[in-house]
Amino acid sequence: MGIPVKLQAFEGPLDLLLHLIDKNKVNIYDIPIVEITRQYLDYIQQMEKEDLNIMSEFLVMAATLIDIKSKMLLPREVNEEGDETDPRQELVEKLIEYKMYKYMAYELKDRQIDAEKVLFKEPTIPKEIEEYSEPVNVEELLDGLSLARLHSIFKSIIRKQENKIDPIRSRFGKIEKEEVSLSEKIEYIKVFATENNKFSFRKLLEEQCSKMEVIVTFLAILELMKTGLIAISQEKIFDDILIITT
Amino acid sequence: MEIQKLEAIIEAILFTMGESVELSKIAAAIEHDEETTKKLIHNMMDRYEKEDRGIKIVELENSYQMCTKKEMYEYLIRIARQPKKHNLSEVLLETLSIIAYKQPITKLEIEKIRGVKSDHAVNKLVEYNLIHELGRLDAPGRPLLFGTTEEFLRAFGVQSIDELPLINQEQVEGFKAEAEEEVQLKLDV
Amino acid sequence: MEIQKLEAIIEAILFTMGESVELSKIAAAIEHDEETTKKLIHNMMDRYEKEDRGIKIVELENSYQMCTKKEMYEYLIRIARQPKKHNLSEVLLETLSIIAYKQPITKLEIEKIRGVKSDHAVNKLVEYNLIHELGRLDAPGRPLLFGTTEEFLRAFGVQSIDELPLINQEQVEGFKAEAEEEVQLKLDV
Repeated sequence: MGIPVKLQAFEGPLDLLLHLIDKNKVNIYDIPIVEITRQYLDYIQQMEKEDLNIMSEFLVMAATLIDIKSKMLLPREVNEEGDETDPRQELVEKLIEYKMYKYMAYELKDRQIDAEKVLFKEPTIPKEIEEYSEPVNVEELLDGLSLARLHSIFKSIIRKQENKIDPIRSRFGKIEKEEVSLSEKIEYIKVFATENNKFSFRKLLEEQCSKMEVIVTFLAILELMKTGLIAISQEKIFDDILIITT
Repeated sequence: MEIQKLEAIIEAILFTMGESVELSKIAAAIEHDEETTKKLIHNMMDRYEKEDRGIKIVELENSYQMCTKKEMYEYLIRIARQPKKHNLSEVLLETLSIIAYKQPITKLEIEKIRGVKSDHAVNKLVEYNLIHELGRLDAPGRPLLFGTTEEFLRAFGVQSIDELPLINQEQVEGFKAEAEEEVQLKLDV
Repeated sequence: MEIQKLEAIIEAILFTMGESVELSKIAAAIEHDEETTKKLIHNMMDRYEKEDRGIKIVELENSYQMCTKKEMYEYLIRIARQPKKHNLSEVLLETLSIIAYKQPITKLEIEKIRGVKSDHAVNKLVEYNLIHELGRLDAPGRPLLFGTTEEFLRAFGVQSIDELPLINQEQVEGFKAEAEEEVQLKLDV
């Protein structure tokens, strides 16, 4: 049996299958699986293979048909009640359900044609009525809301807000700003060192206001030591470090 | 209050609002219980239908709306704007009929019945306001559930989803009977 | 065509158009001359007026319009005011709690805390008379400051906003004391 020259567009594998069943004038409950499978495969071979997604759905059905075809060749399976099961049954049920909805779709279409002839009207609410608004009853509005509940809502918002602040990133932010430049700090310590011949490292740090400044100050001291501008001495471990201008 | 007065109020409400008005609201406005109000409205519906009137009242899932009779269409269209038409392709109609009969339904279930992906169809129907999300299914992935809208009822002239053409079971039986007949014919031959 | 049918068409036209429709257009739609059409409409007007109807037809410079009778307004107001069931959504509650505990507060600060634009929520709360403007912050742009209203305090039985956070603290303390007492009692027994 040939395939119509002009390929119809089918909505899906079930649609195509129903078409083939109709065209062959066979009973949906007794699908000649071999013949239908052959025609089905012929059809998808002629399909334009442009859309793999659509294609794959048709191929899944082809696989199902072939599966049924092979099962038909084997002795019939028997269910718990001892009845023979038809390998086509599941497919038949699916097809019938699908056919039913297709039929409903036509029914709906008919109804729509009628329903479209009915016209409605836009609201024409007189101004006086539209502008009328009921005064808000605060008591009623807050009914069931306790202060404790309000407070717990507030607390949970604050908690949420705190959680939103990423501790690591927020520190990155401060580094990016580079409020304290190393070269400026070195200049600052140089001036400080010429003014004070001998000074306490701890005291110097105490004058720094932010953690960042402390770190940069420390780096500046290391840098100045390297260049030999200053020397440091510490008597015992954990003792204050003395900085001496050389 | 006399019945005539009450009916006049209902008429005024439905006329003014234009859109569908819930039974409960109408009942509250006329200060009667819903049952009485419903009876009143149904009385009016019958009378509008019988009398030579250009308008009628339709019921939409416990709401009421005033509209023109469809016999008026050919005259109205000479003046009034064409109501917005949803040009529904076969795919959309098929998908819509599945949703209408099986609601609430997930996209996956629709796809199972149709045997094809249905994202596009579902999205289009939502866009046309013929279906909407009804919530989520209490299952893994919490998929969205879809159902038809009031606009669907209006667009297809259906009072409520229970009143949809043909009940599934009967239709299935019909198909079966048809099939059996065919089989019988074959056997007879 | 029978008069009844013509009247039905006119009714449907005036209904669906909602606004005023020129006599000439109506005449064209029912395929009759203007004089006849006018007579028909005036007949309808009389009948609508006499009968207990909620709607009527008015003439406006050779145009006609369907509208509700004035006597219906009080009932229409009942419908109009029904849908506005005020309630506090989660968003509103959140915003309200921030304002209650952080007042006086600017919209910008609220948005900083919530992390989202809050115009709508703030406006709604003002509309609901739960918060009001307290003045302006002495800062660039002089932004508005918001705080809770007296109605808000009254609804919670609080004298002043100072009591708000405290009450809670006290409550917690109170619970603690109570609990401790109980423990003590048990120990004493």
